[in-house]
Amino acid sequence: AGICAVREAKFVVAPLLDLITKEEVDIYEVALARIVDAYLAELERMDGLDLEMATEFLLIAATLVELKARRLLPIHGDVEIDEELLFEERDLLLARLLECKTFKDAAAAIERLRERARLSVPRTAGPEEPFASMAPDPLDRVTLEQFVAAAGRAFTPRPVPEVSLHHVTPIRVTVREAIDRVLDRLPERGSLTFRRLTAGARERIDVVVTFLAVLELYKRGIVEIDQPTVFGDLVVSRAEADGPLDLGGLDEWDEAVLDDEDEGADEDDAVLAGEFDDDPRNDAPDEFAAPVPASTEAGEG
Amino acid sequence: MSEGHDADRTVVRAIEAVLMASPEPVEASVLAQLLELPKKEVEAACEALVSEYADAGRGFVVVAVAGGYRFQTHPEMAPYVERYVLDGQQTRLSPAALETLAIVAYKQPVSRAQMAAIRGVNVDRTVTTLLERGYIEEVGRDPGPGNAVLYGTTREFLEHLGLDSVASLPPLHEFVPGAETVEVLEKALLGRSPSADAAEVADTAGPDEAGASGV
Amino acid sequence: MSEGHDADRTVVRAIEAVLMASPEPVEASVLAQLLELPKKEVEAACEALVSEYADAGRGFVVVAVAGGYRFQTHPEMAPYVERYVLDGQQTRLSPAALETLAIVAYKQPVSRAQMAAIRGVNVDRTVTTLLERGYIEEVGRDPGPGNAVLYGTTREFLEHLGLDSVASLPPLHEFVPGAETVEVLEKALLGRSPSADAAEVADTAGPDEAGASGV
Repeated sequence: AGICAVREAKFVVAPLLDLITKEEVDIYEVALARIVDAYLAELERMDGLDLEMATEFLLIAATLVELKARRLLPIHGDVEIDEELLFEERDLLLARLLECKTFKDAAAAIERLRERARLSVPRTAGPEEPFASMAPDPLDRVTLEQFVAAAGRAFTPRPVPEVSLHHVTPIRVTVREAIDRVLDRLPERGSLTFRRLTAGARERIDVVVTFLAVLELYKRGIVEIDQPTVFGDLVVSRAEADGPLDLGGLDEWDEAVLDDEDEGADEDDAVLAGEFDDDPRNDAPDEFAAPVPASTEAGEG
Repeated sequence: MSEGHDADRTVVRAIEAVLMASPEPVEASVLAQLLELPKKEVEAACEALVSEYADAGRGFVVVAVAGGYRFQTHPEMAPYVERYVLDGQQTRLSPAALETLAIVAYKQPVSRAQMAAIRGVNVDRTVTTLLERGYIEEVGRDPGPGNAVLYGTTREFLEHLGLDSVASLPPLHEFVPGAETVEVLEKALLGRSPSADAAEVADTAGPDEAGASGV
Repeated sequence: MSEGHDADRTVVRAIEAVLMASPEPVEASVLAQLLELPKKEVEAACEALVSEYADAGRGFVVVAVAGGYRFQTHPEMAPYVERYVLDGQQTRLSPAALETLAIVAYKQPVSRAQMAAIRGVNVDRTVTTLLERGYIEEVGRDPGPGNAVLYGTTREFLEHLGLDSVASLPPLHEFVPGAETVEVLEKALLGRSPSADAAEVADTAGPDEAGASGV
């Protein structure tokens, strides 16, 4: 099981990371067959087919095929927008890889803490006599009501863990909410750096989505983006003619919503609710759960 | 010796005695109640004990763990203690379980679906393992539809890691991949940049993100 | 400092560490074996520790007891230790232990696998705790394959809760969705029972269910 576990961990985050970092693969140029070959080779090295690993295999393979296919599809309409979307798509995948890597490294840190803690053994002997027999029985502190309540908890049905279907579009931070937030923070006159806009972002994905929001607003002519110096801060300001805000097309843009009301979608509400509570626009009926565009065409709407 | 000094000594000795008699870490508030002293005062006395034993060159130390204080063996004595305590060798956690544990530790309260979203795979098996080990527990229900079970880390988790609280975990932003990794990944994923503008934007996105996630 | 002094310090520190880690008094011969030193030498070091702590004015002492050595609270600190122990804070039953105990109380006789199926996690550790406390005991063997040990509650358990018999436990139906739901749930859970003997659970679940609803 140990060997299996090591491989498994490598398999979860590393496949794409390794492929990219070790072989410097540009997934848009490498033959898809080569990627699949690499995975098949990995699968063959495993002693038996493990469901978790097989799932992971499918996930990564599907993501790669999706990206590759996108690249190969004929481009209709506005080329610029299409490329922007491609960029967004890649950025989301990048964000996901980085998040994986972050927790992989955090896990290593936790293991180091465990190793260090293992060097010490806590005192657990407890009180010696006569104190030991003075201790009241813990059950004496429990009332019959509390005991029956515990029984109630014990026999309450636990939800059977469902099979997760979120593999393909796992990131659920809504661009619309980010747009609202950007507009809230942006002064009527004057400008704000992107850095300031994302100050307080708790996670990388928040920054990515804020960036997408700024791009979307730019595309709609609502904001201007300027970068005074190379590699300098992006400066965001309101466009001169600030017309009525129309986010209609966004509904389509965010079409890749997982329509089941699952716990993943709830996450958004839970995580973001505090931030947007005072924002009436947050009550918009059409909440979307996934920012990943369903197709390249969707973004043009 | 002044009376004040004697009183101080008694406080220290009483704390030591209670820590010695307790099978688990003792909270400062419990000690404060026992000694009928302000919690702040007791905490200061405990912290003084922690530093006193850290430098005393004895076989044991006092540490702040899981919200309380306890005696434990000095890490330098590990070779001797290991030989004596046979069940000291804890079975290792699989890398998959460790990663899931890290997600729970940093993102609690968190649902299985949220963990799965980050790890990209089903986490049911690892969650079961972590529950069995007592590292995580149910901490509530998501108020939204589905009422997903939310998980958090346990007191035992803190004790196993020798941490006082979850807040003493190294901050997550320390693990956000460095610019180099981001660059390598970006390069590979972006391929040829969609347009010159976008490329420039991409260049600045990296540092911006790093700065923001440090907040 | 001479090398000899350092070696002496290490011996003292190692002894302290082992005494600190041990739940019971440690015999000098065991310490001697651990340290690979003559028993006489180790005994002398232990006796030195006994007198050192007797005069150190700390909250604890080292004593020779039951053929071994151990740390224990300083007699002068007895009032504090007594208050702490009487308070009983340190001997609280965990929610997990209480829930498992409730399962045994309402579904006895019941196997570990059945408890695990209901709680959704492995219960071995909790069962051990409950056995040690004398709240539950073995009451028989499952006649089916595997011959799993079946557990029931003890007289002591009833006394602590102030009950005459198990029959006086308040009926559960008021608090749970009903036996059928529980049965359906259990069946659903059996497939992913953390314990290996799921088959045994399947075999006994039926009759047990009937037994429980008769309570």
